[in-house]
Amino acid sequence: MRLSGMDGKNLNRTMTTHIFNSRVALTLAGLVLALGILGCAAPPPKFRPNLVQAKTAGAEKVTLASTPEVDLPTPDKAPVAGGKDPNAALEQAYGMKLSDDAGKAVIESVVADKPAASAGLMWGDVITSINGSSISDRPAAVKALLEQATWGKPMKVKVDRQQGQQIANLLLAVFGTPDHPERVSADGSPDPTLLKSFGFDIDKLQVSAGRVYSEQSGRQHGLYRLHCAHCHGISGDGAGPTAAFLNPYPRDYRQGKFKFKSTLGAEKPTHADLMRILTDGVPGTAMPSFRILPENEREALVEYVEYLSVRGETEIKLIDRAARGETIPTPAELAGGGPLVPDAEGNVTEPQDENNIVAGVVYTWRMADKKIVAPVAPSEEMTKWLAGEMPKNADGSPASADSPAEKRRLASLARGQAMFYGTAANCFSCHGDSQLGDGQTTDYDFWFQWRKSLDTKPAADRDKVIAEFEALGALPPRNIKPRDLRAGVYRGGRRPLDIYRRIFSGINGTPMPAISVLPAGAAPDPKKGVTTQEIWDLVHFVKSLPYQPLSQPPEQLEALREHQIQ
Amino acid sequence: MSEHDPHQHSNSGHSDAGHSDAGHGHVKLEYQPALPLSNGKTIMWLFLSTEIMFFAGLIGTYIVLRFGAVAWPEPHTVHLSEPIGAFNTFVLICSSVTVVLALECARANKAAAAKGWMVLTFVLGCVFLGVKGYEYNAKFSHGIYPKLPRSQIWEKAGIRYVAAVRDRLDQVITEISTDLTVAGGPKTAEGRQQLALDTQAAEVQKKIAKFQADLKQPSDKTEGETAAANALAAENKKLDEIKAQMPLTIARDLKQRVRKVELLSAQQPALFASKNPALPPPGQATLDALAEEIYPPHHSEFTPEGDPHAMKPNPPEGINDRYPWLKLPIKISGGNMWASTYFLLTGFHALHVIVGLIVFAIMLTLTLNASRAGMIENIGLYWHFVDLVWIFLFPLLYLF
Amino acid sequence: MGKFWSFVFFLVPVLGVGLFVVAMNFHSLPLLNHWFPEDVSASGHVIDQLFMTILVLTGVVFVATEVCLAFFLWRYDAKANRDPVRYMHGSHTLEVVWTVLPAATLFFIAIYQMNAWADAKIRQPKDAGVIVEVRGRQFEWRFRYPGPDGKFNTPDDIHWDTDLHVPVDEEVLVHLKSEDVLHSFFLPNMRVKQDAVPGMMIPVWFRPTKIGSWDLVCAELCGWGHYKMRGRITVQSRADFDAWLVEIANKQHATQADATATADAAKPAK
Amino acid sequence: MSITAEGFHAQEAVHAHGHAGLGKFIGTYVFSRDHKIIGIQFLFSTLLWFLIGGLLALGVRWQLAWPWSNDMPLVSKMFFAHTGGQISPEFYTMMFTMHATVMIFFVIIPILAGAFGNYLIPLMIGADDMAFPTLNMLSYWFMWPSFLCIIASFFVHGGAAAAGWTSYPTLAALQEASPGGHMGQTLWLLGVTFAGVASMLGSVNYMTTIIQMRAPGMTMFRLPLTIWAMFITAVLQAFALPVLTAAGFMQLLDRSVGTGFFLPDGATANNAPYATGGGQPLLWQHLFWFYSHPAVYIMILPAMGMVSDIIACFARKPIFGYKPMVYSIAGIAGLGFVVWGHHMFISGMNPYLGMTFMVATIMIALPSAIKVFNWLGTLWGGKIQFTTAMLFAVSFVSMFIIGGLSGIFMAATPIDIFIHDTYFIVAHFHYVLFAGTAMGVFGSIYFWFPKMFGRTMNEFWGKVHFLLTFMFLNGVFFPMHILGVVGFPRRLADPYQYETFHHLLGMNRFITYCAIGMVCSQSIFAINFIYSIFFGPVAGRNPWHANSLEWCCPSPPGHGNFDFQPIVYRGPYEYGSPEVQTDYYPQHQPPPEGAAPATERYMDG
Repeated sequence: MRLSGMDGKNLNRTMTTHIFNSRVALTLAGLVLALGILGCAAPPPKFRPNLVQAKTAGAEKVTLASTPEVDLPTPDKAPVAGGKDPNAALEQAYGMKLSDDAGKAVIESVVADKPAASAGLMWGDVITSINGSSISDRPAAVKALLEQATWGKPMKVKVDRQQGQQIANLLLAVFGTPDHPERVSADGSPDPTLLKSFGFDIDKLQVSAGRVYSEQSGRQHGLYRLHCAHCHGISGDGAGPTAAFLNPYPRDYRQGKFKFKSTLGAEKPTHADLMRILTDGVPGTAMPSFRILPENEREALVEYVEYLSVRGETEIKLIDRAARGETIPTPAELAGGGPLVPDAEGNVTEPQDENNIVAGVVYTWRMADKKIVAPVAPSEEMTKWLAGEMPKNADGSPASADSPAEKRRLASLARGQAMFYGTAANCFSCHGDSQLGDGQTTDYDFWFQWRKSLDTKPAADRDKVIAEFEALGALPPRNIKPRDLRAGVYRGGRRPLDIYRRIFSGINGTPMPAISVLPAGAAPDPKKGVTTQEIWDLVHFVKSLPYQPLSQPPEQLEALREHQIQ
Repeated sequence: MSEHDPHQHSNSGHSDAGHSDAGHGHVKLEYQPALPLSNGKTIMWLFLSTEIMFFAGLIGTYIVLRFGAVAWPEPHTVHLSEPIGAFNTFVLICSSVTVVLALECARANKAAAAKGWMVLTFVLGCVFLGVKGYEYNAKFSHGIYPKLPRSQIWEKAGIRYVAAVRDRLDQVITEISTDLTVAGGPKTAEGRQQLALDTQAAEVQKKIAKFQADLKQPSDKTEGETAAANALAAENKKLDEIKAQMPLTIARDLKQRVRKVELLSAQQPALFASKNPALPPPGQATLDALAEEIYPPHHSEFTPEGDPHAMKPNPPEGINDRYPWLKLPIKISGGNMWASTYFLLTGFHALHVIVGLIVFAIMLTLTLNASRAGMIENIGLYWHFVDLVWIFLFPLLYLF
Repeated sequence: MGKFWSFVFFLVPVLGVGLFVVAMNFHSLPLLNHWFPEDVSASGHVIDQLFMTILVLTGVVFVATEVCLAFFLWRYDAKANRDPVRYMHGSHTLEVVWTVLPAATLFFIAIYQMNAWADAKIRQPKDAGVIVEVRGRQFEWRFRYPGPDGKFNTPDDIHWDTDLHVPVDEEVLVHLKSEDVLHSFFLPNMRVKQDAVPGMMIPVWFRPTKIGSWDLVCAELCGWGHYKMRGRITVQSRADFDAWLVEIANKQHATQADATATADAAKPAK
Repeated sequence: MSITAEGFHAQEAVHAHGHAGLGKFIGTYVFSRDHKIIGIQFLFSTLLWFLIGGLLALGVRWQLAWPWSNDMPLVSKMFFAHTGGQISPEFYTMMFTMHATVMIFFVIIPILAGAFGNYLIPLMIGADDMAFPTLNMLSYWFMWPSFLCIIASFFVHGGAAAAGWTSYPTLAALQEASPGGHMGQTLWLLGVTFAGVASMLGSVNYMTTIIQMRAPGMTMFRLPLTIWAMFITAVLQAFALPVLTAAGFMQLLDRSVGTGFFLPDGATANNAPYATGGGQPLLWQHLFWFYSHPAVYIMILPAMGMVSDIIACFARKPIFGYKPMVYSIAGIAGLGFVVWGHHMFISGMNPYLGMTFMVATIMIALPSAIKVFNWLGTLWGGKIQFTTAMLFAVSFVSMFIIGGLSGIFMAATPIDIFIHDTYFIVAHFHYVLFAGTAMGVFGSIYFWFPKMFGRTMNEFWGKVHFLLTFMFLNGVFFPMHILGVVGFPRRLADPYQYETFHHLLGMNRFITYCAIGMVCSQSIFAINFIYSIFFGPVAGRNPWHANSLEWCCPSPPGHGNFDFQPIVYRGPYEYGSPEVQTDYYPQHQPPPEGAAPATERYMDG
């Protein structure tokens, strides 16, 4: 220890040095930590607002009322009805009833065409003031309405109408939450009977919903969160955390519009259609094939997607009504109209009351099986062409262009092409006269129709509206690009049947229209429409495009590269 | 031990460069250097060796990509001129010589002469950059540069290439027509040019109408008639000249022609006849042939059957040469990779030249006597390195 | 404390070897199936055997060096060791021995494996029973069989995804491609793995020997949905395979709706 | 040579600076050009990043133990409330990408070369500072843009880089291909480039210093192995890193300008065709691994050197085979340049190249083996003192054996077909980098702490820290070998969806428990470290009775390091020499009067 003798003397100085050293280091440390904390304290990523607050993914933006004030007309003289319950008198005088909900004066019901209804009061409104004096509970309201009223003169009634909350409560009363897809009874216990009466399989919904875990037996729960929620969002709004990065955006089930299905036009898809999408995926999108999931899990997921779609569509309809100032149904009305379990022939009764929104939506789903597009059978030869079988000579060599069989094939292609450019089908105006999908590039999907209406506005206004929509949870709008028919990727499936259906009934929610088909027996008129048999020629033409030499350059490059690798 | 006296432990001159900040009064330490170099020169050599690896990475990339490519353009296809490149090489070599002369003068303590040589080096460096800039401009004006989201350069004339040409033409037409309808006159040079030409053409046409009217009227003098006829002919010629300058017209023509090609490309005579009865039947016309008619290729195409590296050069002419402002997509086999590597290599080399010039500029503010010889030597080493890199780049990019 | 620390370091080889022995004996609990997945290919056993060879070689070195280390710590603990320090700077002989011996072993290991590598990646089989194009894309596997004409990129190609079907006991030749980013075609049970690179076609081959269905894994990071890119390989008898091929070809070329379809579409959609 | 206490003016100078206003303060301590302060700045920065990297790793482990659970601590509530607390898969991808990036570029490389390289090189070779102090300062401050880029990347649109630390194109080179592939990936590239510039500035400076500024008598073969390792590391950095920088620039251009170096023709990204290319995705891998394989040695060689010094010191015995140790370091570095292809056996590279790379790779095990045998030789016949530093150093050897041997599996091409990109490789490189380097670094901190801060760390809690870390790290990383043998792939957010790997959940939970334990036990270190800076027992100049030059300076050394001119008479490992009474024999201590002239003792071997 010869060297350490001096350390004591220098200790104070060295300590100063290293304390400063460490102070410097600690300052740096603090800086990094501060940045880190700043990062942690930064506001979390935008919450997607509850659909109840604003409908953004649809075609418009709506605002819901919160505290309107109305002029309530009074009858000329006091009501005669009496008794212990003042509701009889209220009903007679105003056509409404009050309930005592948590001490507040809540309107329990309104009768159509009576003063309350014509003044715009609605079920669920909480009366907060009458003629300027504030109302705290039901007796106060009754007193003001029946005892202090000046008969014949209208009175100013202010109500607290949290429509957003009302709608949320309504949904809860029918659908539960997406995590717990069953109605919660008054006593808090789950009550699956209502959803069952609409034909939902509660068991399937339950394995799909909620958090991810496996039972001891290996049964997987939370299937939807495991496989779907990253893109399609917890409530099926098509805006999961990953959605913004996908091209195209994932489907928003709440709109009830599905693209690739077997049914006509705007009809709902069948259960089998959704199964097919889930099993095969959607080529050319981020939707992968879930073929290797067990069939029961896929079934459960499809059932759950139907549930989310019905729930979402109901929500949108309720919001529409509220925004238009119409009466929101009561829970009982909303849940009415059932049961909608198909009978032996697959028929369900159509609900008549327009307040039975859920039943109305479910009905469209249950009827989808009746609206399937079944194409006319193509000729035997056409079937072969569509399957890629070329006309052959007897010895198996490809038939020459002037052989009758090949001539017929070429003629079919020519007919298809003529339709492609023709006025009835008018395919080329979008898909481009070179079939590269570049005929138009400025149109929008249905859920960005709000964006389309901004096209004519000055850029600054446009940006402001877009920002508003995005703040409400809408994804940044994108143009919809027509399919590049030479790429050989078919989102709705590559079966001739699929392409036929796309042409025949269009693609729901997109600018792709249904072809105009001539009525049976009508005289051929290429300007007015095509016959169903001719659609097959068009299918034949579309299916042949990826294999034309013109479509091939990338493949040739690839061939060269392969050559190099070897 | 008197560590206050820095002269007692003479610093042996080896660590001076890095220790200009010494002077806290601590012990001046003695060292046992392994190399007979100053620290500054040692670190410069080490730095240059890392630079060698940097350029080795870049040049290696070039070699790998070039010889792995299916096709590679000829130099003049991409407007590369060997004489200009050679001239630049010469300029850079000269600047290496002048920097050595500056060092010699500084060592001999001839500060003025050293500065003279240094100025010359600086000027030569600037000339090199100027020529480089001229060359870059030539590329840009022909549409050769990397571009997001999609390159301007197409590898092959195919239906997608023609679609891109058409898209660009549509875009030009939209741009110009919007521009012409904007209140307050055209905003772009093309728009103004178009408007000026339109005005001129209108005036000329007025004159023509007047002359034609003159010609129709009975006249006394045959001389006058001849003069009017001559004037009409002159004005007609002028009008033709103006029309020849009208880019919009050309763009529209092109568009129509491209559309014809599109229809032909459908390879369906039946449709062709139904939609365009006025046009002759397509016969053997292929898309490529028509695309070439619209836009003569800069070289012959490779074919899957043939040797991809064997290419016959064609004269580099086309619509983009005549009307560069149209900025049409161009078609060069291997052109994308060529542009990527060319701008990468020459760009990083030019960055090094710029750094060298900055250092030279700083040196020019100093008196370049013997005490600065070390500095001049170090920057000279760097400059030789930059020169050496160019000596590799020139043949790689221009000659092979 | 020296004894304690030597014991701690002695535990390393004991527990290490122990874990491997327990895992290797894959019929036993608690590490049931914590070893190579079942080998169902003709050449997978080569890789397994190579692995075992190297495991034994390295295991011996591992145990020897770790035990030496623990022993030295125990023996030469300053508190217990009364012997003087061996003041020495090394031994030329020892250095030569422990350079040459490992060098020879390592070189042997390297040469020993060349053949297996060549079989796996270089000697492409000439008698492939089925050729299938496998394309990776974000985030699924897409397959293409050449169809009746035996050529790719014709209208009769048979497209399929996710579940690769191949016949048993025949060489399967995969043309591996990628549409967008890097993927990796990993069949744990066939001991096959190959990256799929965009812009390249890479041949991969294997010969399944057992009928059944196994995982097809993407083993190269391909983006956020990498974990989603699951596939299966289904090995069938030749007859089943052919029947399956016909079945999906028919499905793919379907022009008629399924039996459930009832609506008459011939009437205009009004 | 006399040693005087008075007149060590450096101390006074520094002391004075401390009171001369903020400007002076910043000049002296923040933008300091003193290698020691820069070293300590590096140390603190890297330890902080170590914490961040560790937390990211815990996030990854949490997902693997409880996939898609709703209650990942902190993260669930803060970022994923709108998905019911379930993290998104791209977040998982970002976590492992950033874990690797932070650990490699901001922890291991800067703590070895930046912190210990800076602190030890001038002290151990007898210099008053680096050859270029300003350059040295810049090399630290160039880390800051890099730090900021990486921090910022978490908060930009799309989040941080999510293409793995290898940043393979086309995933990384295409903006559309991954969520983090927007701004985050660009920031990542910028960050790595800045870190590269910092390393390059450091490495040429280290080389110049070591070549030119050794004390009289300090021949190359009298350098401590730490310095040899730092020197070779600097060489590796100087020659390998520029290639990565070049490649990084190219990827940056691909992303932002539209070049196509790594983008092939005719592919798509996110269902849209992307800019036409003609480039080669594999080229990036070649360029990347040309740097990143040597980088593996950059990440272990300095630790090897430091561990050698610690082992010799606490075995009280000369290092066994000094020259073979030096040659093997050089051998590892030399071979390190020609083995990068073993990362690419199944990448689609020409399979014949695979054979060549396999031979080179397998041969690189040889110098590593020589080092292990020499460490064992050093322990043999010594008088081993079980200090905390020694325990960490010995555990380095013990763990490096595992990491080295498992490397042979990967080097064997046919086996690599199966275990490539599985947890076997994860186990392998964590054994080398965590169980190896990080343990070596902990040992070095315990060993050189007295020199850095003038006080010693608490030995008891140091040993508790060691024991817990050692147990838990083996609990974390050893079972990963078994996972790898099953084929369990890396980088999967949810591997259990595969039938083959479904049953591995239990073992992964075990690993995660151990990982949590491991991270928690580091708090013992953190408390010990910070407490000891202020309140640890005061250490003398040479608390460990070690030989090399740094131990003859005051603790901590003042500006200028040496209060006398050191002259070196012998190598650094003369422990137990019969020439002197003590069991150590410092390098600068003149031989006793009449002793035989110093002979070169390291020629054998």
